[in-house]
Order: sequence, then C-alpha cells, then structure tokens
Amino acid sequence: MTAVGVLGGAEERTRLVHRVLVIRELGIAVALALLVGVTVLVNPRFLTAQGIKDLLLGSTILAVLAVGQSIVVITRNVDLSVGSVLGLSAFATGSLFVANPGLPVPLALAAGVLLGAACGVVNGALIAAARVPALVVTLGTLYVFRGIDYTWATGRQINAADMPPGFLRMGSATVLGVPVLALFAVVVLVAAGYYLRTYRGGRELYAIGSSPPAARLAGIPVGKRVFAAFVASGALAGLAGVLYAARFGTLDANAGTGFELNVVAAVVVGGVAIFGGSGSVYGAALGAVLLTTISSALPVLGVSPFWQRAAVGALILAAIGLDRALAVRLARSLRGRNGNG
Amino acid sequence: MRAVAGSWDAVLLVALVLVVGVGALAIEGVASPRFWRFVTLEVIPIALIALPMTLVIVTGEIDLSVASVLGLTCTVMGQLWLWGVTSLPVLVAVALLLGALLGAVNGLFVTAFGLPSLAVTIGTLALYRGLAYVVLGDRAVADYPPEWTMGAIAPIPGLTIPWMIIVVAVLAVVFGLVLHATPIGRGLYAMGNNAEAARFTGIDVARTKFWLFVATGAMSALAGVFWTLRYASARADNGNGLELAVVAAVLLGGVSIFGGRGRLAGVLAAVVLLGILRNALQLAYVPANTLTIITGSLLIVSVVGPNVAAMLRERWRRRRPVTPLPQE
Amino acid sequence: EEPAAPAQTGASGGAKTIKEGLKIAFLPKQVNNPYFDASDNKGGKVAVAEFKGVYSQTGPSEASPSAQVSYINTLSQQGTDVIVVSANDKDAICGALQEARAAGAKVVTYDSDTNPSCRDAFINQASAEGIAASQIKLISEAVGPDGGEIAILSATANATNQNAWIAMMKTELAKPENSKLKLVATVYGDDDDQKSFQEAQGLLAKYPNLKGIISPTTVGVAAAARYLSGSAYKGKVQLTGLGTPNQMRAYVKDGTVKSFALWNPSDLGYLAAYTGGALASGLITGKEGDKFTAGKLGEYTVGKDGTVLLGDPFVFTKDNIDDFDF
Amino acid sequence: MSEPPPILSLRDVSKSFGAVRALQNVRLDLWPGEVHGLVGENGAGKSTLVKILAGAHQADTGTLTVDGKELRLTGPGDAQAAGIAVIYQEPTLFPDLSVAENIFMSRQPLRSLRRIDARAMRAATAELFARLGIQLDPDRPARGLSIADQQLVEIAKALAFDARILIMDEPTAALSGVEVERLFSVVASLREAGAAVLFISHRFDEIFALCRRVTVMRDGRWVSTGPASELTVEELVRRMVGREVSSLYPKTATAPGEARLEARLEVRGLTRHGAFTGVSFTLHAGEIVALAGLVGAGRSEVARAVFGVDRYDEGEVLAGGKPLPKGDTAAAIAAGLALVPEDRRQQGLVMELSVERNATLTRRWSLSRLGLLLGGGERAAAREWSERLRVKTARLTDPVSTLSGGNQQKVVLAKWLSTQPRVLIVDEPTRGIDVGTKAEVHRLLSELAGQGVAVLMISSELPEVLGMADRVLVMHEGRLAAEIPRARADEESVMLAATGQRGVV
Ligand SMILES: Nc1ncnc2c1ncn2[C@@H]1O[C@H](COP(=O)(O)OP(=O)(O)OP(=O)(O)O)[C@@H](O)[C@H]1O
Ligand SMILES: Nc1ncnc2c1ncn2[C@@H]1O[C@H](COP(=O)(O)OP(=O)(O)OP(=O)(O)O)[C@@H](O)[C@H]1O
Ligand SMILES: [Mg+2]
Ligand SMILES: [Mg+2]
Repeated sequence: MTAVGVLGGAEERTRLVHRVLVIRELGIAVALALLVGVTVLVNPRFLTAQGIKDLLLGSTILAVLAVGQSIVVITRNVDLSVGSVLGLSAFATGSLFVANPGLPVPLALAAGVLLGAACGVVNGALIAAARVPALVVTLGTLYVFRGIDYTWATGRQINAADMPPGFLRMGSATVLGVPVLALFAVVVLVAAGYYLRTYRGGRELYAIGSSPPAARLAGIPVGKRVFAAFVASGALAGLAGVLYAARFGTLDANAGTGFELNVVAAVVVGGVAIFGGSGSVYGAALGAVLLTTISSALPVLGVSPFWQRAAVGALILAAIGLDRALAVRLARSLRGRNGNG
Repeated sequence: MRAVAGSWDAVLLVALVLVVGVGALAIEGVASPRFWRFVTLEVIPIALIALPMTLVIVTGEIDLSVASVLGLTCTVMGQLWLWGVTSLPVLVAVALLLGALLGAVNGLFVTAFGLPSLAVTIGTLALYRGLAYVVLGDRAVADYPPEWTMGAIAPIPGLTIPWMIIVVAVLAVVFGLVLHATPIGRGLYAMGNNAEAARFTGIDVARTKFWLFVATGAMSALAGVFWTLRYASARADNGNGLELAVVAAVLLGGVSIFGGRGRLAGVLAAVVLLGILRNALQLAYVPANTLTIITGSLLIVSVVGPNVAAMLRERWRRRRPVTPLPQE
Repeated sequence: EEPAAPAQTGASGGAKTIKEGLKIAFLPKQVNNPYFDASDNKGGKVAVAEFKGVYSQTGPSEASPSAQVSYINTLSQQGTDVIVVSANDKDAICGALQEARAAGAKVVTYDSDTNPSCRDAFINQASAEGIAASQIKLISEAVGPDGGEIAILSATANATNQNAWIAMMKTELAKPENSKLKLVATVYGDDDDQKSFQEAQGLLAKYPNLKGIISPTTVGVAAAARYLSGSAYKGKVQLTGLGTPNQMRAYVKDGTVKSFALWNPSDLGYLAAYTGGALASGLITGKEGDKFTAGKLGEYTVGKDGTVLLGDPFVFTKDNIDDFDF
Repeated sequence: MSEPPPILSLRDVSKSFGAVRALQNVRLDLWPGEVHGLVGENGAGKSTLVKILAGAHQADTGTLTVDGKELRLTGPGDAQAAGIAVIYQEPTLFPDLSVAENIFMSRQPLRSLRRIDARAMRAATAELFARLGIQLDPDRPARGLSIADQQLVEIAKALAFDARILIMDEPTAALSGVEVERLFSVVASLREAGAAVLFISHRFDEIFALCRRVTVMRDGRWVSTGPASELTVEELVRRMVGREVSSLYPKTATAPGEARLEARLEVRGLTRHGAFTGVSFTLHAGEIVALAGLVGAGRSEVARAVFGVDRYDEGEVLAGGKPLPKGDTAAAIAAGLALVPEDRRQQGLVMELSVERNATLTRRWSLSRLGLLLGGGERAAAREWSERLRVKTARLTDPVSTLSGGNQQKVVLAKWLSTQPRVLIVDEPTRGIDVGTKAEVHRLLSELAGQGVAVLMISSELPEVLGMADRVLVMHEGRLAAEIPRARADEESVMLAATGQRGVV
C-alpha cells in the first residue's frame, strides 16, 4: 500500500515530486518490513494467520484515526481531541445497545459516526469561525469531551454481555483471513487518499496548509474547508469509537485516553509535515501500522516490559529521522535543477 | 495583536482577583492559610516548567517531554540513593545535569537535524518515560530522610506558604527579564515570527533554540527534585501527564502556539489561576469530571475570548467616524 | 498512635454504637472505575447510611498519587471525620494523610494500602497468601494434572497489592504440589484494556507451549479473556484471575474461562465504612485485637498493624455466576 | 473620450486601517482594450486599491461597478467570478505545491467525475511558460524559487484564467530587462484581445511605454487621470510627490587613486554547487560596485554566501584582510558587513513585530546596558532612523506588516544603516520604491561611499547600475562574466555580458 497505487497514469511516476512521495512512504514501508522480518526470525509465530490477524486488528483503529488526523494536519491544523471523541462515541455505542439490544449494527455505526461528526463540528466551528489556533481549541475539547464522557458514564462499565454477539463478532470476524475491521480502515483510507489527490477540494486542503494567506487570496473558502476537515476527522474518530467497541467489548469512560499523542506520532512518522501542505494519508496509515506493530512486536521479541516504552520512543525518533533524511535529499535535487532552471 | 495580548494579561489578572475574591466569600476554607499552602505546593512544579516552556513556545517550538524528564530524574535520584549516594547537593547536581542532558538531546534533534519539535518531543516523551521504567522498574524508592521532605515544604517563617515559592519567584524574574528585557529575548520573538529574517539579522536561531531546550530540561529536572522531596517517593510514573497541564497553562497565559507572541506575566497568572480554581472548586465539592470540563472550557475561552473581543472592537471602530492621523 | 481528636473523646468512653452524622469520604484510586463504583457507591454508601453518617465519594479522574494528595488536602480542609482511601502510591500520599490525621481525621485504607504508619486501619480484601493460593489452585485445576508453562498478566508495574500477590504466588509455585507449573513471564497491562489485550496477544505469540494465564486484575483478566475467546487459543490456553462476574459472564459461559475469583467489592467498601465509623466513634483505635461489628457482615477483629481481613476470595464458576450482579 | 462605458469603475472609495486612512474618495475607470497606469509614492494607497478590487479588503465606503452592474465583493472568490485577475505586489504562492498547481489552484482542468486532469494541467502550464519564456519545470514545487521566479509564476497565474480585467501591482519590480520585455508583449496582446489592464509601477519608462492613460495618487487621494501623451516625467513626479525631487543617480566617480587604497572585502573563488561558481572580486573603501545580471544569475546567492546566511562549498571571504568563518552571520556583522536582502517580507523584516523592534533588531546588543534593554534606548534609535528615511507610519509600535511595500523597504534600510557598516551589500535596494525615496536611497548610498563605506549593489535595473556604480560586475549563470569600469559601462556592454555573449575578465 505505497503511494505507487495512488498515482494514476504510469508517466506520472517519473515526475520528481511524486517519485519523492513514493520514496517517502517506501521509507516507512521498509522500516515496517524490517521490524516484521526481525520479529519473525526471532519468533515465526508472529506471522501465523492468527499473528497477521492480530496485527491488522491492532492497527485498524489507530489507522482510521491517523487518516482523519492527517486530513486536518495537512491544512496546518491539528486535532488533539480525537482520543476523547473516540471514547465518547465508543461509550455511546455501548449505551445504545444497552438501551435497545435489538439495534441493527449499521445503525450503531451511523450513530457513532454522527456523534463524532458533531464533535468535529464543535472543533471546526470554533477554529474556522473564531479563527483560533487548533492546537489550543482541541486541547480544550480534549478535556471537555472527556469530561462529558466521564460525567455520563459515572464509573459505569459496559461489558461484552451487554452487546449483541453479532456486533462483537464483527470485531473478530475475518473475510479471507482479513479482519472485517481492517476492511473498514482500508475503505476509509483509499477513499480519503483518492479524494485528496484527485479532487479540487482535496488539493485546496493542501493549498491551505501550505500558505493560509495565499489560499485566502486565491479565493479558496478557507474557513469552510478547514471546518470540513475537522468534521471529517471527528466523524472518523467516531467511526473508530464504534470499531473500538466492537473489538474490545468492555467499555468504560477511559476508552481512548491518551490516544491523541499516538495518532499525531503515527501521522508524523508517516511523513505528513506537521506544518501542513505535504504528506499523504497513506503515509499516515503506514505510520499507524508501524507504531502498532512496534508495540505488539516488542513483547513477542521478549523485550523486557520495562524496556518497551523506551524502545517505542527510540523507534519514533528513528522513523522521523529517516523521513527527514529523505526530505533533505529532495531539497538537494531541487537546487540541482535550479542551477540549470 | 500585541494590544490584544497585552489586554489579555489584564483579563487574566482580573479573573484571578475575581476567583480569589468570590472563592474566599462563597467557599468555606479558601480564605484559610492552609488552602494557600496547598495551592502553592501544587503550583510550584508546574510553574517551574512553565517558565522555560514559555520561552520555547515563543520561539515557535514546543517540548512535550518535560513530564518524562521529571519522571526520569526522580527515578535516577532514587537509584543513586539506593546505591548509597546520600548527599542531597550531589543528588540535586546530578539531577540538574541529567535534565540538561536530556534537554540537549531534544535540542540536538530539533536544531541539528531540523526535525519538528512536536514530533521529536513526542518521541522523547515515550523514550524518557521508558528509561524511567528501565531504571526503577516496578520498584519505588521512598526511604528518603523525612527532614528532606520537611525542608522542601517548610513554610516561610511566619507564613504558611512554602519557602520554595521564593525560588520560583526569583527564577520567574530571571526568565521574565531574559524574555522581555534582553537582546536574547528580542531574538526569541524575532525567530518565533520569522526564523529566516532572524538568520538574516545575525541571530543564531539553532544555537539559541538548542540552549532553550537545555534550560527546559534542567528546569524540568528541578521540578523533579522538588517532586521527589515533596512526595518522598521516586517512581517511574512520577508526574505522568504533567506536560499537558503545563502547555495548557502556558497557552491560557496568552502565548501563541505559533510563536512570537505572549508574556510571562500572563503565563504565571494562568498557572496560579488554574491552581486556585481547581482547589477552590474541589473544596466546593465539584467532582473531578466537572473540573476536567472547566479546565478545557477555560483553554477555549482563552483563545476565543481575545479574538472575539478584537472583532467587536473592529466593528465598533468601523461605526465611529475615523479621525485624521497625525502626520510627521 | 495519636489520641483521638477532642470531638471524639466524649463518645469514646463506653459508647458501643457508631456516632451519627460522621462525615465519611471515599477516595478511590480513580473515579470512573467500575470496581470502585461497586465498592464505594454500592457498599460504603449503604454502610454509611446504616449508621446515619454523611457519605461522599471524590477523587481524581486519573490514577495518580499527586492528584490524590490534592484531594486528601481538600478533604481534611473540609473537616472530614473519616477518609477511606485506596492508595495510588503507598508512600507518596503519606505526608498528606499525616497532615489530615493531625487535623483530626481518621484514615482507613482499602484495596491498596499505604505504610501502616500513615493510616489507622487497612481493610484487606483478602490476604496476599489467600489470593495467591486460590489463584494457583484455580490455574492448576484448569491446566490439569500434567501442568505446563504459565504466565502472569498484572496491572501497573508499581501496584503495591499486585506485586505482593505475585511474590506470594511465586512462593506458592515453589511448593512441591505445584512443581509441574512453570512461571515463564510476568507482563504488565497497566490496567489499560487495550494494553492488557496486546500483552496477552504477545504472551501467546511468544510462548507456543503456554498452558495458562493468571491475571490478578479485573481489567487484565477481562482483556485476556476477550482475546482468547476471539482467537484460535480459546479453550486450549486456560485463564483465571480476579474479575467481576458481569465482565466475565460471557467468557465463563462460552468456555474460555473455567473459573475465576474475587471478593465482593461492595462488601469491601461496606466493611471499610464501618471500620472508619468505629474508629471515629472511638469504639476502636486500630490496635491489634480490637473487635467491632460491621453491620450485616458481623463481627471483625483488627489484626496486626491495623489490618482487618475481609475474608477469602470467592470463586465464580458457570454454575454460580448468574447469582451475582456487580 | 467617445468610447463604450467603462468595464470597471470605482467611485468615492475610502478605506482606513485603524488610524491610517489608506484611501479617501478614490475614483478609477478602466476601459476594455486599454492599459491604465497607476502611480504614486510609497504608501499612496495603490496596493490597498488593488486589494479592494481583488476583494481581499472591503472598502469602508464607495461603489464598484463592473459592466454597469454594481458589485459587492465579499472575498477574492467574487472578484475572480467577476473576471478580475490580480498580480499582487508580494508573491502569494503555495511553497509545497507544484508550480502547475499553484497556477491552476481551484481552477484545475477536470476530467470525468470532476476529477483533476493532471496531464491537461501540466500541458497548459508548459504552454503558458512558453508564452512568457519561463524555464521552470511545471512539476517543481514553488519552494525555493527566487523572488523573481516567484513573480513570473504569479504572472502566469494571472494569465491562466483569461480575465477581462487584469490588475498588476508592480509586476516588474523584481524583473530585469529581458523578462520585462516579454511581459510587455504579453500585456500588449491581452490589450489587443480587449482586456482592461491596470498597471502599477515606480518605473516611468515602463508607464510611458505601456499605458494610454495614467492615474496619479497621493496620500490615499485621487490626484489626476489623463492621457500619458500629455504628461512629462517631471509633471508626473510633481503630481505624485507634491514637491520637486532632486535628480536621481547623484553618484560621482571616486577618483581611482584614493579608492584603491584599502580593500574592505575580498571574495576568492567562491563556489556553491548548483548556484554559483568561482566568484572572485574585491571591494575597496569608498567605492560602489554594482553586481548586474539576469534574474537567476546567482547574485543574491553570492550575497547570501558572503554574508554567512548560506554555507558555500569552496573559496574564502576576507573582511578587512581577516578571513570570515563560513556560514556565521553574526561574525560577518561583527566584521562590519551588512546585507539588505532582496525579499523584505521573508528575509528583511519580521512582519508581525513593530517598526521599532525591526529597526533596532540589528543593534539590540549595542543598545543594551548591562545586557538589559530597559528604558527608551530602542525607541529613540528607531525614531531617529525612521525620521531620517521618512518612514510613513502612524506609530512606531505598529506591526511593520501594516506599512506599504516601499515603507517596509525603508525600515529594512534603516535596520542596516543604523549599524554603521564598513561593507554594505544591498540586494535590489530600490525594489518597489518611489522616485522620491529612490533618490534618497541613492543619495544615501553615495553619501556612505563618500564616508568610506564599501558598497556592493545588486540591481536588475540598468539605469541604476550605470548611474551609481564605480565598477560593474556582471554575472551570467552563476559565473562572473565581466568586470566593467564606470567609463566603459553602458547598456550594451552590460547586457552583452549578462546574456553571456561576450566574456571579458
Ligand atoms: N493591513 C494594513 N493595516 C494597516 N495599514 C495598512 C495596511 N495595509 C496598508 N496600510 C497603510 O495604507 C497605506 C497605503 O498602503 P499601500 O500598500 O496601498 O501603499 P502603496 O501605494 O502600495 O505603496 P507601495 O508603492 O510602497 O507599494 C500605507 O500608509 C500603509 O501603511
Ligand atoms: N532559497 C533558494 N533555494 C533554492 N534555490 C534558490 C533559492 N534562491 C534562489 N534560488 C535559485 O538560485 C538561482 C539564483 O537565484 P538568485 O536569486 O541568487 O538569482 P539573482 O541573480 O539574485 O536573481 P534575482 O534578481 O531574482 O535575485 C535561481 O535559479 C533561483 O531560482
Ligand atoms: Mg504597493
Ligand atoms: Mg536576487
């Protein structure tokens, strides 16, 4: 799933920018391959059908969040509230099932996504209308949404028994060995990726992130686009919440606490520029897979539990370092072209 | 924009006075000296870290690894204590050095390799916290001599406020002067707004930022020392999650997350405001969950407020006839 | 032991009943946690109502010692008579607790203790020996006579009670009758559902011959059960631990888990409340041998360093699980 | 004039920013098929007018009618919808996006399902570049383009959607002869096609060469509109400035003897791969040396390298005989160098900071007492210099972003002149500066030279080069192509060298 898949038309592949794009995601893909390879050498069971399934399942939720996050980051914003939104929507889904056990799964999905979108509306409205920095607003809503979640749940817990088996089966079922949840992620990913690359609206998001004032002068409805980006991110966080409920079965108000940093990490590791304007959702998704693989590979590798956290940190640094190295190479090749340009 | 920032300091101070006033009247206990003792004890570590963090954010960077630096220093001090290092000065010195070193690592990644500090410090956030677990694992070191704790939280003679607040005050003055009244400070604002122009003006952006990260590391370590002494317990999870509290305080203080704008006075006001509000509301039996919501809302107001105010001011100006401008 | 504050001395004479109107506050490791919801709001609250005290539950939303200290300070400022606390750190909150006691509050710890010197009494849900023994017994029954490799999925690396139990389990395993069981790993799920889930996953990937998992924490055992029931290892790898019936019901019924143990958390809170009441009324001082009656639970005796033992953990199986709802 | 009604007309437009009244009751008419000149001092309100026509600013009062219909522009989108294309004074590109996308943003050609047709877009871009004679890869990101290349892309952008009304705010400010020629031919063809063009420039030769009618503004007020044929430069200048302006280029040649005495700056075999190669020259006290060349010849990069902003790969730089460390701007400043960069918004100024802060940033150490900057030291210094250069600003505490382009340039000059440099490098020092100020700047430069300062002046404006320089160095594709003494320097010799047709040295 590198960017090669994205570039319609073979001739485009030769073009510098895209070539670099491909390399960027390749960088992460290679890192991922290495990690998996080493782990498998140490312990073949890591890649049994069960192992692969666990990997994909593990990455799904983070990947969905990462896609939403990168849509926002590309516009030179950030959404720190996704963890709380996820928690809220997950708990909401659970309570929905508790309230009316017969509820069909698609409805639950819709409900979760809508709730998430609503949270996105709050973020987007504040940021687009009041023209305030996203990091501050979403840091605020991170607390607010979580607080609402707490107040609502008041220590209640929703257990596997309270949810319809059909719904929980969705959490572990597979199609040709691919978990259903992972399919959700893939669909979201491809849709978002294709829109961002081949539709005006998508390109305008990049333009906004690359230079907000220029975007305004170019007649791009900056407010509207940024608003939309946040709604999208919220909706995806909502979806992630439902998936979370389906996968983990046990829900309390703490679901998704502290996710925000993982998601941002995944996006950055995935080569999406934290200051907007460049990067792709595919990279972000790869970043998510890489991070989850790290945290599930380390126990398998028998890394002492006390070393694992440190290892994650080190690997994040390594990944962004690699990404940077590639970016520098791009800059060089540009100056080269300039001399004769 | 500067005008707004300026008036924001005022707003915060007014809010502070209001909270204290209303609290003292409405909530039993806020007026009591113990309350202030507890509040200061709670505020000190956040204040210590917020000082350098303000400068870092003014330059357009951020350091999310501070809480992990705090945790790692706690555990290293603990390990040394286990190894029989019983001299407090030695422990403190080592802690500060370690903090500076950890900060330097952040600084190196950001300046030498030109990586975004947000990403780097998310990485070191995990790395340093992880190392803290490597050092102490599941153990906790708690057998520090009680008189250390007593010493750390001892009140100023005649008052209930712990003397550590004096240290904080002195450091605040130092950082305030650096930021607002020295050539370095001018440089910080310049590079926060436009790093390239700063370079063209002979400001060594990289080196300055590097030392800022070092300072942040050292101050976080200092906070770690205080933490160890106050709670007399070194554990790998000391100060978990403190980074968001600090960043929240700094932003509430009116510092622009994009850099180049903000004052230290505002930040200090914000730190104190948050501390008092939290404790006062706790006294008033407000549940933690509501506190969480209030904290978040405050943050949002802190950025939405000034902008709305500015917009309104603009409206108002539009309506009244413009006066000719004084020329030359 | 300092003398009871003046307020109590009057009553502490011959009074045999708990005073009315005592302010009794529960301070769990973290609010929003189902376990403490059961112990405090379903147990402690009832007890306090029985002896006509004033009940309240407060606490941080994240399980951190520093946050807990802040709440202890607040409680003592509010003139609370009894603080019933589950310690996030057995040392870090000591200072604050001492200040609170100096200000006249009685301190009862439950679920997770502090240094004995920092509180008046500790309500022990079950002795470390008791828990360790029953856990090992359950897993060896589940795994079967020819034993094999087992692992422990614990909570946070710093949890006082967890570490005490794990130590005890190791001594249990050292006994000849358990010689067939081999403990190959101890991992930490940080009482975080997803982390525990991944750790369980990691265990099975790493140890092909793993026969059983013990997870002496409600979060961990539920996560592990969920992973197993959804994986190829269901029924092949045994699981036991400390869990709540509501969380485990599904997995006991689908055969993932044969049996697991737990004391009744609401009984724990109930006993803690009565102990606090007795202390604050001067009926007991918390010294070894003190006797008092804890409502429906009957008579209890304070053991050494102020420990009150709730009783042996209760074992849930698919035959009895439906009789419980918490 | 007996013509169809104007395609665009403004009436009584006023606009104020805080206390600054940028425009007062300005009127303007544009007819199809005409190029209309707009001139005025720095801060006269030209760009503000442009921004109002572009919908970027909303006028406080006044009306805009297009095709006889009255319009309210709520944003740039509306203006574009009304067929108004704008080239802003300051380039507004998306650094991360490809040049092609910059040009066609939100107007990308589409294929089925409203998907972007990248191939068509690239083709169209190539075609545009051919028309303008730009050599750039359409897929190259805009980041790293020289200020001139950026300006060219801006022009292509405006041409891309064939507007009926084209507004150009100092499009030539950053361009040199060749590009200007091409731009003119393009504009001419547009005019033939019946478009209306509003052309803003501080270069009168361009105004007279291109415009049929000229509107003059002063201090935000409309002064006059009339046929260019009835105007002389002197007349134009008087209307603009409202006072007599002394002649331009006052520089008198320094007698070789004295000047050759002291070498202030020596550059030996300076090379930066991809930008310039083997550049060597010497600056002596009291002389002005011009560095001429076509856009993109590498002049600014040489300047940046000498000043220590960029690292270089080979060669060395000596100031006052002592070698300067590579890439150490502070050291360069300490050695008495000063660089007035070509891009004032990115490199010259910190736009969000006040005029005062910007003006004193270079002297923050010397102005401090005991390392502290308390008291009004900065204020005084800032006032002194902004008065000397007649910076037009309401308050010294206003963000420099609120100043007009030219006034911003003055602040940059103040910032560096106040350091009393021994070697002054100025890169396009009079870009976007009105005649009055231009004369002042030139006087300043020669005054400084007179006081013994060694001046290196990068300029794309031949008259300026020829008028001011004791010696002219000409660069061509990153190499020094010629060194021409004042005596032998003329249009022809310089252009030949610049286009690489004759290599002296
Ligand atoms: N955003 C703004 N806020 C405040 N004042 C402004 C703003 N933009 C322009 N001004 C003021 O309006 C006046 C006109 O500025 P404008 O840029 O239109 O001048 P100009 O004619 O384009 O000058 P130049 O030839 O130097 O570009 C100046 O005094 C300037 O300071
Ligand atoms: N910051 C940069 N990064 C990469 N390439 C650059 C940069 N600045 C300029 N260039 C390229 O280097 C070459 C030299 O640019 P430079 O600006 O030095 O030329 P110049 O002669 O000064 O032209 P100008 O008159 O525009 O200043 C040009 O091709 C330009 O596109
Ligand atoms: Mg202008
Ligand atoms: Mg140049």
